[in-house]
Amino acid sequence: MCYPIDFPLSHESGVLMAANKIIELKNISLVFPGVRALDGVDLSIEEGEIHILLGENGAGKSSLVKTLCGVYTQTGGTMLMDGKEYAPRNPLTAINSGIRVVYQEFNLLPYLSIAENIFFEKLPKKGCLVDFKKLYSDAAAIMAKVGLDKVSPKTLVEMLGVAQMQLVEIAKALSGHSRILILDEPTATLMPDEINTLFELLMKLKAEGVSIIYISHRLNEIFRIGDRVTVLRNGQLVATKKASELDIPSIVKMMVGRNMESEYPFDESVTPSSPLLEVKNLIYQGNPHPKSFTLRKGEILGIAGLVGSGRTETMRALFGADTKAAGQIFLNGEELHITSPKNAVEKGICLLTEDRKQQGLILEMSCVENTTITDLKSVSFRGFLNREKETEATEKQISEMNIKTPGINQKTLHLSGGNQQKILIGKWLYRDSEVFIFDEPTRGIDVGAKYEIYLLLWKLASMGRGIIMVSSDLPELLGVCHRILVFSDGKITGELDRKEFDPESILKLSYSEYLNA
Amino acid sequence: MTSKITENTRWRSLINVFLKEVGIGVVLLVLVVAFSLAAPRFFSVLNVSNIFTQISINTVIAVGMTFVILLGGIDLSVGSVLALCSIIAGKALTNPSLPFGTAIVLAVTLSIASGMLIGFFNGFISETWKIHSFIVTLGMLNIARGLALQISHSRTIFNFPQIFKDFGTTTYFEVFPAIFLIALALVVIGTIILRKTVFGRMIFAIGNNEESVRLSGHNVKFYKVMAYTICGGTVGIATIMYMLRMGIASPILGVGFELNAIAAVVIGGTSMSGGKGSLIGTFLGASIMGVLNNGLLLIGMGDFARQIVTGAIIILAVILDTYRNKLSAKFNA
Amino acid sequence: MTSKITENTRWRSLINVFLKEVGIGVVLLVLVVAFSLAAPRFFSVLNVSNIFTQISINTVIAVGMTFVILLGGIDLSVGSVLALCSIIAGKALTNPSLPFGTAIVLAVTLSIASGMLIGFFNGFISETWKIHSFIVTLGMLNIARGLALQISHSRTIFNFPQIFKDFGTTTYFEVFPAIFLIALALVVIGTIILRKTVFGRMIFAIGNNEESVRLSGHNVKFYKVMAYTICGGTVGIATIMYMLRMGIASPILGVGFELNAIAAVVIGGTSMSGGKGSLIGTFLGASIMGVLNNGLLLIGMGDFARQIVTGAIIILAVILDTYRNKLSAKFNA
Amino acid sequence: KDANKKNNDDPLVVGLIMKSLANEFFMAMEEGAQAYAEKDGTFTLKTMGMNSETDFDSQVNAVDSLIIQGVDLIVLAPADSAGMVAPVKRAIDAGVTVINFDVTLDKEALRAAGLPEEFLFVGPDNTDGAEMVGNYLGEALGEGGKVFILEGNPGADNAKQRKNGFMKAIKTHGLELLASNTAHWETEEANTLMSNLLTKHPDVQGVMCANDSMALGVVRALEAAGREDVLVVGFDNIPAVKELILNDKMLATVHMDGTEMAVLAFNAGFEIIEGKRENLGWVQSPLKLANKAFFK
Ligand SMILES: Nc1ncnc2c1ncn2[C@@H]1O[C@H](COP(=O)(O)OP(=O)(O)OP(=O)(O)O)[C@@H](O)[C@H]1O
Ligand SMILES: Nc1ncnc2c1ncn2[C@@H]1O[C@H](COP(=O)(O)OP(=O)(O)OP(=O)(O)O)[C@@H](O)[C@H]1O
Ligand SMILES: [Mg+2]
Ligand SMILES: [Mg+2]
Repeated sequence: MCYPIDFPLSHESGVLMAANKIIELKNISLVFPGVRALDGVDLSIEEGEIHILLGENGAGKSSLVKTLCGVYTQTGGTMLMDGKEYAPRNPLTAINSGIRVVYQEFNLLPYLSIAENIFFEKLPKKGCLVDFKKLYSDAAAIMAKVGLDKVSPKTLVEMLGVAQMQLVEIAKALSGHSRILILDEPTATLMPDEINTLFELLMKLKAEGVSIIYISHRLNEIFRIGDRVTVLRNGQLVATKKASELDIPSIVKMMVGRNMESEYPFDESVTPSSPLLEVKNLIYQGNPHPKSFTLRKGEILGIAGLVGSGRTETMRALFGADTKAAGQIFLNGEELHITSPKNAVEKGICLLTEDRKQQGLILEMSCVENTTITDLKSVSFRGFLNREKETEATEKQISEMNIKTPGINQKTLHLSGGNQQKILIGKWLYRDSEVFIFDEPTRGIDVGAKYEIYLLLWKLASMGRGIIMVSSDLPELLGVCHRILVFSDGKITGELDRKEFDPESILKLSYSEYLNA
Repeated sequence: MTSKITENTRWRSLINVFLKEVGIGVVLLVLVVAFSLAAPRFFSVLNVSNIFTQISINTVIAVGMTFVILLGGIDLSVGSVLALCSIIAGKALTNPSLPFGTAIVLAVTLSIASGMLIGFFNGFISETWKIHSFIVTLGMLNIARGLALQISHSRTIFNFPQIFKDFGTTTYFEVFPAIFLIALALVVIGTIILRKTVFGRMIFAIGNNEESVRLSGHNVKFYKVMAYTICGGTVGIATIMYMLRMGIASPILGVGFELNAIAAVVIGGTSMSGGKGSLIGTFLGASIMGVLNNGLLLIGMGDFARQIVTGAIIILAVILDTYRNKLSAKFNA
Repeated sequence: MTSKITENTRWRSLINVFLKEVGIGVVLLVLVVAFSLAAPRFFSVLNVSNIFTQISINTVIAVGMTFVILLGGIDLSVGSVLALCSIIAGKALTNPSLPFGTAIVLAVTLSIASGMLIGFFNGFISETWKIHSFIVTLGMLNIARGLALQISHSRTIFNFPQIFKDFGTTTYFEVFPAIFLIALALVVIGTIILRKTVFGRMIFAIGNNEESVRLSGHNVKFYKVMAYTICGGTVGIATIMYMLRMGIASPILGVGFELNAIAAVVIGGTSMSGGKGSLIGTFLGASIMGVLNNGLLLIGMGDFARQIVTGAIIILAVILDTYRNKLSAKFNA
Repeated sequence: KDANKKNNDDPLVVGLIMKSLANEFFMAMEEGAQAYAEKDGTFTLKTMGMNSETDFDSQVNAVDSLIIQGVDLIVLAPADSAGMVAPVKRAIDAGVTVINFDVTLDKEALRAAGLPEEFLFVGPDNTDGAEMVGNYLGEALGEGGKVFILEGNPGADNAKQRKNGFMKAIKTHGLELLASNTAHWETEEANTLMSNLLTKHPDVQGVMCANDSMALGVVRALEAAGREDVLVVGFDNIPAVKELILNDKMLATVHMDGTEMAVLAFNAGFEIIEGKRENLGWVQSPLKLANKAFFK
């Protein structure tokens, strides 16, 4: 049940070679205002290994990576590359030393083409002009490698969905020669198929002698590709071990420092009751296929689908986020006419967006301001804010959700990805709604926190709220939902009840429209 | 423990305020001390009162401009709008068929209302079609100026009621001119709005990440249009202050006021890309510009050199600001 | 299959270019047709040649401005810098101890070099201390103007070599003035740089997402400073064109040129927040402004009304642009 | 007020407030006045200009700052004839003698401020000057001659007066006014405007420019269009027009000597301070027609 889509890869290419250390980190520390992100970490990366970096949200994984590639400079400790001192001053030094990174957050250029994005580090030149012919053909080749073959290399990145953007990021990292490839949660938005393509690619690179540092919160991936595993906790090194010596429970224990019984909670006692939200023939601009579905009180409705299958778009249409949608929406039997997010929120529907950086948080503002923004009425009187109420509300939210932050006035920009995600969820929990739409709510969240979020979903369900959960993490959907809708190419192609849950049939439904075409 | 955190936070925030806003105040202080030493009459009651008068109008416009810049917008039309409002208010004020009192009330009302209306247009157009306010207000700059010239037949209006002009030259406690007190009041009211109200919070939030605010269920357009309307309203108030001070209304006044106001806002530490800033800063920024202009004149610097120095100081003040920011970041570490 | 995609893409990109750049051309066309009907002499060889002359200087400045705006920056100093460059070049050009040829070469070199130097300063300051270019160039606006006045003692420089002035009034094929051909050449060269070279792609990329360009290991500061330097350089060229056209150099010229240039760039579809735009658009934008100014006069509109209409059309053109964008998005959907 | 009173032995302090020094007319005046003060040696001179022609505020600030500096005499070329009355009143109330020169203060505004309508004015009559050069053009063209007027900044007093003068000349000589537009005192704008007007009215025979900077642009436009038959007159006599007049590119301009005017104003001021004169009346500074003969 836990790892239903495991396509084991042959491990023969992963035979450990003579341990030739490329990179050695010794006693690395990194201090930010009010935060000790790294605290005396030792790490060595061997040639041709896939080294998995694990840890809770805010454990310091991304910080470690950014130190390695010159974005941050460590406040203590030394780094060696090939036995020689390595002190990258900026990303360029790192790139020149053969380190390539797919960062956790996207760094794409929306108005440039995919091809230009991929080869952006070094555009091919003919004389003093860019050689566009070569650019496009080279790009097409790399795009095929990462499974991004349905789009033209000339497409502007702004037109792509999140998952496709992720693939472009990966393609970008593969564009030049690399000795060390670092991937910070590359699979957070990918579907099994794309993940398989990616893993095959990684194994190939590994066979070519490239070392890979791989960060993920999807623990099952460790055993598919990992050679060694390093676990961080609170900025400190817990241990580095061979993947073959580990199993999930022991990893989880290393990460969170305690045992966890089950990965997914499912409470049989909470049963969906009367219909809460009925969507009838919803269509929106750019998608002519009418969609109908019903969400009941106390139900967690999962939405599965491949990249760009229109899940996010549908949810946004429902929420009134984009240009007008048509169709009927009933809440508790009453027809709603949603024209804007304000409208939707007032009626009791909320949407947690998949892109926390652009659409979710106000990064430059504090935890308080981000938390209370959904319901400023409750913390104000006649338009005047009540700072104490705000503080109280935020502190409650932070302690309930176990958010790691030096204080409620910390800018959310300085929180780790996972903790940012928790603030984002927190802000919607702060304003109680009837329908919660969560788009990729566990993206970039560690196991412990994921579990907490599932519990939260269940708590909401038990209170009679309706929950829609869009996720690209199929095990998660199978684990926590009452029902799953499957999207394929902008249509709803299936609906499964919990007892019919079966990864294979969901995948089949996900692909159905693409296969017909 | 909570209380300890709170107290700690309070201290920190005090020191932060100091670094943030009083920081630019240090530049002001240095200028004041330097000029006091260099020009004996600089620090006289009369001159200080003069400076207060001279910064009042810019301060008021800059208050409105701060709202717009906090949103990441800009308003280039303020100078022309001032001219247009002055013509409208001037016509009301000198209307012979109205008793003085009525004429004054009408003039004030019309000036503020016209300012707000134009501000509303600026905001509405730029929000409805998602056009950068730079270009909308650039267009409005021309429209308002043309209208002012057309309506007034390019004639200066004067002959304001004596009581009106007298109030314009009233000084309280020998050093606080009436129009300066109006400016101060607006700074205070504006600060309260920005810091303590939901509206103010929205302005900051939108300046930081508009999309996120929209998706949090707020009517972003409303708040943005409101900010432009407020900016227009402050221009309407500034117009009355101008008329009080100068005793005239003219279609050619206010040229370049937009740049002065923007300079005051930015020297005051408000970020041009929005989301960060304060009105105290804006006030200090306007003061720096006023002190500079007055002081350099008093020490006898030539016009051209003064222009060069003013330009250099605008840049330098903002450069210094970046160091202050770094200091403040270090302190928070 | 690849070839099919490529061909398809080519068509699409052609239609896109049409929608994107020729789109604003439609506005231009409408204006031209309307004026041709309303003012009989509008479409005469002489008048077209006039318009070409009149848009040349704005076009060249706007070309440089496009580079800066594509980065999300702005350059308010261009008008003052034009004045300063003209004084420097004017002094060289009228230096009696130099032979004509040398004087002309020296003047051109000095003008462009000074422009580039100031542009470099603008970029360097704004990049080193991370200050918004609006404020840096606002400061520079004052500095350059003050310097120009100081150096020239506010005297107009004239008495340029006859050969220089003659070139300024040369017209090829009866309709293409020499300075217009210079402007066209700069538009073409600029377009090639922006579209085809690594440097150009960097400009776009930085305007899109500076941080990501930095993370890709590029020296963002270098490219940004270069863009400002280019902008300064085009101002240097525009200065020479101005001197060719007017036969004088003066410290008070160029007031408000920055707003005209920015208007041309924005009407031409370049986004004020950077990353999106084209020089063909900029050229069409400058043309619209020139045609408007010329045509409205020819149909006999008064000065003030002309100012109002110009302001309104700036806004309208950009509003229309948003519809074109929507159309283009629909087509691409 | 007593603080402003000086010992009788101290030399007088004179503040000269002009319009924008960016205008070369005022720059020349400033230099001339400084030279005069140095030679004269009986008074100290402080000169001030505005940032730009329309920057009326800075002139008000300048008056206020001179009051604070305790000058004895302020010589002022008002940027706005009505608006500057109030600061003038403030200065007078503070015991400073004020001489109005270059542009007259508005009579109605003077009266409203409780100052005499015939407050002393030192300077030329812009209207007369414009009429004089306009008449010269009218004589050259003969009755029915077709002309343009290029106006100065709308709203500026001297721009209005010069236009009025031109209009009088047009009436006197029965000229036909084809167009009257503003080019905001600027060369480039005048050039653009002129070439556009030429398209519209190719039959034009003469152009009256409210200042010489605009005349420069007009002459260039005529050169570019290859028109040698159009006569141009200007105002101010800036150095650049001498050659144009000598080469028949321009017909004439109005010569106004800024230094002379400033000196007249200083002396009138000293006389008033010494009690030899009342602050009333008009000290006319001469305007000369600058045609080819003038420069030879
Ligand atoms: N620029 C910064 N300024 C201040 N604090 C920072 C900054 N970057 C990271 N931190 C802090 O450093 C700690 C480690 O963050 P990091 O992003 O490395 O975590 P992570 O292990 O990648 O977590 P996640 O799985 O949530 O992405 C966090 O507590 C975070 O708040
Ligand atoms: N195969 C495809 N190739 C390129 N674009 C696609 C493809 N399928 C869908 N799209 C585009 O993707 C968008 C739908 O994405 P949406 O974000 O709604 O989907 P999603 O299921 O949430 O996927 P994601 O995992 O990307 O979030 C549409 O704009 C559609 O045009
Ligand atoms: Mg991370
Ligand atoms: Mg999605």
